[in-house]
Amino acid sequence: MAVMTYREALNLALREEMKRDDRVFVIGEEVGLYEGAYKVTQGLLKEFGPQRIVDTPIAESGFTGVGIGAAMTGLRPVVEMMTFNFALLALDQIVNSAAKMNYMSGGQFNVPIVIRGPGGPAHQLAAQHSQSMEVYFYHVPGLKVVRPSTPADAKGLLKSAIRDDNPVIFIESETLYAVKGEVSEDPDFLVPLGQAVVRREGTDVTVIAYMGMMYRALEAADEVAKDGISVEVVDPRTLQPLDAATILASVRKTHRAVVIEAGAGFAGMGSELSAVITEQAFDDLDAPVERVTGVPAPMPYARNLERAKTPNKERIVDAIRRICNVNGS
Amino acid sequence: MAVMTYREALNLALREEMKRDDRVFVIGEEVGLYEGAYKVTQGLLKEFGPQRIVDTPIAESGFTGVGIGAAMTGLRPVVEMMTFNFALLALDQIVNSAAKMNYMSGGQFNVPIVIRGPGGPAHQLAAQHSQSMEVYFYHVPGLKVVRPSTPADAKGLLKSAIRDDNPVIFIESETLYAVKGEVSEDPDFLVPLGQAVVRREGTDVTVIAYMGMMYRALEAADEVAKDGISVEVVDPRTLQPLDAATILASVRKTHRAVVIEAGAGFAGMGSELSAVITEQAFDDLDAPVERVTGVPAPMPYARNLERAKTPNKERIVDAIRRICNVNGS
Amino acid sequence: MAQKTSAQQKGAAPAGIDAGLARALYNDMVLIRRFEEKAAEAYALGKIGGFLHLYIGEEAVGVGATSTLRPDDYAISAYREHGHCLAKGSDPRRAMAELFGRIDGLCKGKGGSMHLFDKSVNFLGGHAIVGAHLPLATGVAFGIKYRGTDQVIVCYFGDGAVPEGEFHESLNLASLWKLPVVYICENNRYAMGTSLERALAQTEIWKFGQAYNMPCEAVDGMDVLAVRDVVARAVGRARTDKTPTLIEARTYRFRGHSMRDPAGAVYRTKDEVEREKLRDPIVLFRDRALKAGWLTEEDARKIEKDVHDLVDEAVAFAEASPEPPASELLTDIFKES
Amino acid sequence: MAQKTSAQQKGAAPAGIDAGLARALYNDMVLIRRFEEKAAEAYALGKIGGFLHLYIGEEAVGVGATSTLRPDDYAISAYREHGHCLAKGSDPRRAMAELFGRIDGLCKGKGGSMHLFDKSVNFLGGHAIVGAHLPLATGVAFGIKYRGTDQVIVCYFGDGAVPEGEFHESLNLASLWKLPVVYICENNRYAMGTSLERALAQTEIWKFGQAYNMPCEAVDGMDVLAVRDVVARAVGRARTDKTPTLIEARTYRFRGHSMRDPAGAVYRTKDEVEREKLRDPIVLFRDRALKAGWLTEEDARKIEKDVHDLVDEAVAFAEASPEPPASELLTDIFKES
Ligand SMILES: Cc1ncc(C[n+]2csc(CCOP(=O)(O)OP(=O)(O)O)c2C)c(N)n1
Ligand SMILES: Cc1ncc(C[n+]2csc(CCOP(=O)(O)OP(=O)(O)O)c2C)c(N)n1
Ligand SMILES: [Mg+2]
Ligand SMILES: [Mg+2]
Repeated sequence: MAVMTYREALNLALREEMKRDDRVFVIGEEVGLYEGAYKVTQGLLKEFGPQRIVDTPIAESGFTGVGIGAAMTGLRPVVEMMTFNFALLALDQIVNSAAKMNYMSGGQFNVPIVIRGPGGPAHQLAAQHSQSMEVYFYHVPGLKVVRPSTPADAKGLLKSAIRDDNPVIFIESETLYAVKGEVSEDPDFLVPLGQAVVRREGTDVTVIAYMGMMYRALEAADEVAKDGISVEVVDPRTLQPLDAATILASVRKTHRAVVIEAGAGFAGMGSELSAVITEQAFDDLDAPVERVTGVPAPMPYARNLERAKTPNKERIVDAIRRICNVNGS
Repeated sequence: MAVMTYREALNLALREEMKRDDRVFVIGEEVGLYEGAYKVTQGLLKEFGPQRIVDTPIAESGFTGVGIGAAMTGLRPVVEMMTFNFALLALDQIVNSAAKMNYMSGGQFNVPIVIRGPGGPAHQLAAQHSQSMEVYFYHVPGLKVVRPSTPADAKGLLKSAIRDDNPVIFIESETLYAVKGEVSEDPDFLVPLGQAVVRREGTDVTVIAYMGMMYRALEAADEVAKDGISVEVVDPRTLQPLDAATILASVRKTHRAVVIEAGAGFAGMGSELSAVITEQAFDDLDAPVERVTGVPAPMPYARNLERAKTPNKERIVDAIRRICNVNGS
Repeated sequence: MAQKTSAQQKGAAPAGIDAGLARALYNDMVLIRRFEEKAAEAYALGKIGGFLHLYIGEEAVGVGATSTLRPDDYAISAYREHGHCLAKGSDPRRAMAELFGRIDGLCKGKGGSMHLFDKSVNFLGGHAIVGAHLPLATGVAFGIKYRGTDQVIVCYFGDGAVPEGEFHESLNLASLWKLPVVYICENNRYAMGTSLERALAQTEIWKFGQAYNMPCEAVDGMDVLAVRDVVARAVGRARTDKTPTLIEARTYRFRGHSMRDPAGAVYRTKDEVEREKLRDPIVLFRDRALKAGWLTEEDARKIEKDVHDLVDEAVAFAEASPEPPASELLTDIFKES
Repeated sequence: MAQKTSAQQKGAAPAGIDAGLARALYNDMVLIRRFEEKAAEAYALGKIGGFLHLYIGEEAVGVGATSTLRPDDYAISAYREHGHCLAKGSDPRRAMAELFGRIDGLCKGKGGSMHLFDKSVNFLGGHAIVGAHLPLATGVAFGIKYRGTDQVIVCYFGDGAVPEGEFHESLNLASLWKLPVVYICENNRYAMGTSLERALAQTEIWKFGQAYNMPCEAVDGMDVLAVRDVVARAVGRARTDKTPTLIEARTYRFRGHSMRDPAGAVYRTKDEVEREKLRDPIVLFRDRALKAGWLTEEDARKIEKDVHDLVDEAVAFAEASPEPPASELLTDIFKES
């Protein structure tokens, strides 16, 4: 165990997997000489050379397709999206080539590729650079989707993603790269895809949240603990496949669920969680599932508007109190 | 009133709006000389000439961007996607240019564009040509999304979409082009965006469905009527903005809801409807909302598998019976 | 079996041409032609669904190109790929069964006409988004170089893919990184109903190679030997020094865009089609081979008969093959490790 | 106000150059330089957030190009657009307020540095997806032709946009349809940390025009008069016969890619940067104008002083402007009819 940043944990995962398996390579904009726009690939060019740390021109569709072609024929690329916003330019490749290849070839050509990079709102990056991108992916049959909230998960899940034989969309966050935490240095440490985790145990209400929202949920849990509300916080970690069992077990215990989502909220993860929980645990619910989502607007640049766009601790606290029928203090 | 096909209704809407407003033009692959891959633009080149019916090379991002640029500066383009599957190649333009332009310019540049074409499963077109594409759009703030189920709606909604000052995603269906119905020939006939419609009145359960699924729902309603179950069928018509009021009014009356979706179902329209209904009408519900969705797989080519992929009358009947606690006959 | 006589496996020196090679080339072209004629019949009978795009008229390109490849080389194509797949050595029975949507099809009936894949012969599909397989081909070439083998990949696409951004992105990357890929544009002058002149500001497609510092040339795509020559040089460059090439093969489709556009008559004249049919690549080669003495009339007839039998067998095989079981709907979404 | 002396509004004959034009060109370049120096200061103080990409060193391109335009012509750019926006005539106070995220900003504070838009001067943004505004520019040109006016649009983009597919799609469409657009590639030799040689198989960017049958040429982007000349010819062609042009303006950014890459020192040498700074376009033009007698030392000083005052005023204006009210979060998502 060592304390390291989320960024270092990702870096370590890449290094370990590249050492372990020489089919693994990293490709993307500025991953080599520049060591990554967010320095996730720091030191890798020096360690592994330009054949395995491949700088590309700005051509997302092209280099993502290159990764897919290489994966079809035996390699295990890790494609970096400088930020996930740019993945829209490669979406056809991801959806129509990567996700469907194994199926439409009748199982002949699987695509073991990881597409990773930061996504979601950051700091005043405005409309085109602040999108919650997972919403484009988790509904696509054939894709796995990961959103790791902690340094340990960042490492363990990235390693599992690289070892997975299927396309994995792995969305980090600019706002978490500097977060520190305990991380195993064991090269065999993995966090399996498809397993949620209980971040905090509680008895009165289950809050489901990931990434920055997970931290806001923990803060909210601290806050409402003062009112005597005991909050359980569940982090799905992998959105596809979704570990509904862990989430449902928690809700069956607490009888209340609040789902948090940074994105705009229409037909998003919150909608799916709300639907699944209601279907599977209807009789256990003491109240309808509450959704706390981003405001349905593009991301504004101005700092005050940006703050108001994304759910914050206060809005989560309000939702918890509302669902627990406790009025604000 | 005249009886015409869905295809003819669309064609008429285009003709009327082009006559009414010379800023309206049609651009896309094969819309002119070939008169449309699905003949929706039949006769338009002859009537309006090549300046207003613009054939493009295969360059979805390019010609969609052309439409957006033209719309920013005062024209009102109707961009045809030969099929909506290809819109993935233009998704960045749609999301990052069209949907956000008015917002990020502080209201200076709105984008009155319609992007239309067929989408969804058709007849053995296999994995890359059979996607339920609305799922890529309705969560994007700044876009309106229409799915017109009948010839009258096809006409009335397309005209409203063209007159709207914002980007409208208008997804038709190969499987409905030949469907016939009564359509007003009044050039002032409009169906406003954002209004759902009750297709069939009933008292025991509300089924929410659009496009082909709406027809399957009507068939299912006929079937279960034999068991004495009275089904109300609501067609949202516009998915964004969603007319939750009409849907909720129906559910508050019937106390039960079944939502149907051709797509894979994870965080789709069904999830959103389920979540909204549960939140807003929790105390009115006698049972959790049932979702009937496509199987979460890419679309297989083989006819038998293709049939099994998409919800059919039987699956809808089963869901209705289940939610009404009636065992199969 | 097609593999038996496949030109690909002969590996004859590109320069020379002998009876064996001539037989193989002729066989493969006739096989593709016959296969598709029968597929068209089956389509008309409703035994094949979806879209069916015939390669009829363009056989010399795929056959000439493949004749320069080794079995361990790769090929990849768009949705008009029956010919490329068969030329690469796929079993026509399994290819036909795929068109019929049956479990013995190359992809267990899950791919269909537009998505033929055959790992056993390194045929990488069957892609139906115009232009999208060019980056894939580039990536396969990247993989070859990464692994340090001397394979190459041939990538077929239509003139309609040239205006797409992925054409440009791919050529730039392949040339920048020096990857062993041969891009073969099958310029049949139309993308559906859109003629070249209405799609490209500059219609000499081969010249786009110059914009990427890439060797490039045009070739008569109705002449199987000419194609073979040009592609052989390109494959040689790719194999020995990882130089990519852009080839424009000028060809023509005798049929409509797909079976749903049977005539293809709106956007081109009947005269034009008739004139082009006079340059049928199979007839041209047959005549030339007879004249040169590479084939006798008897050889040619024998090949034709054998191919007819083989294709009849393929149809029978496809008809006899069962539909995929319902469980197949949910298999292969992910590869289970 | 910048508009008062804007080169754009002078409309002087491209061939001739007089004191008025020289003053306008000098004014605009100095304004952009000073505006950004102050913006950089404000960024360091945390008054501007997000990304801030400075145009310092490249001013001659935007100013030279804009000096050939009419007010009713359009311009569009990427995220390094402060210079293009100011040259086109935007009020520096409102531009600065936008950078500060304030309600009096050009976009009410909702766009920010990367998304400046100003309808009053036909400046169409401010786009932060590399390459994505090339189709938009093409569409604006389409609209001009459709409406039958004689406007033109100038589209600025970086060398980094050239490998993107949309570059190719746009140039092909513009040339195919003969649209009045002038594409100006500001080749500053780097896309973030990626040098031209590592991004393009063929690095003479202007030559890509040939692949689309489009007039194309390269120009010294540090020489405002040279830029003016080349762009004037292109604008003339666009205006009179709807011919698009590709121009490669060779320039250099003196600062890092953005304020978050202040040094820009990993991927280029200090020597290189210092050498390039010797060709500062503002210094070059000042010297030349003094030598030619278009400006006196006094004129130049006066301009510098006025600009400094104007920019100070812009900063004060921005600081004084309130944050947008909370209600702005939900306005402008849709235009209400
Ligand atoms: C991205 C995309 N856009 C549109 C289509 C619809 N489409 C299918 S084939 C075709 C024409 C392609 O022509 P070309 O590349 O010349 O190939 P050919 O059919 O002539 O062999 C079009 C427009 C598609 N499949 N993919
Ligand atoms: C599609 C896309 N990919 C990546 C980025 C991240 N990015 C922002 S600027 C930039 C470099 C662009 O360089 P260039 O076009 O040369 O413009 P310059 O910054 O030199 O003016 C990159 C990679 C982006 N904004 N959009
Ligand atoms: Mg063609
Ligand atoms: Mg640059």
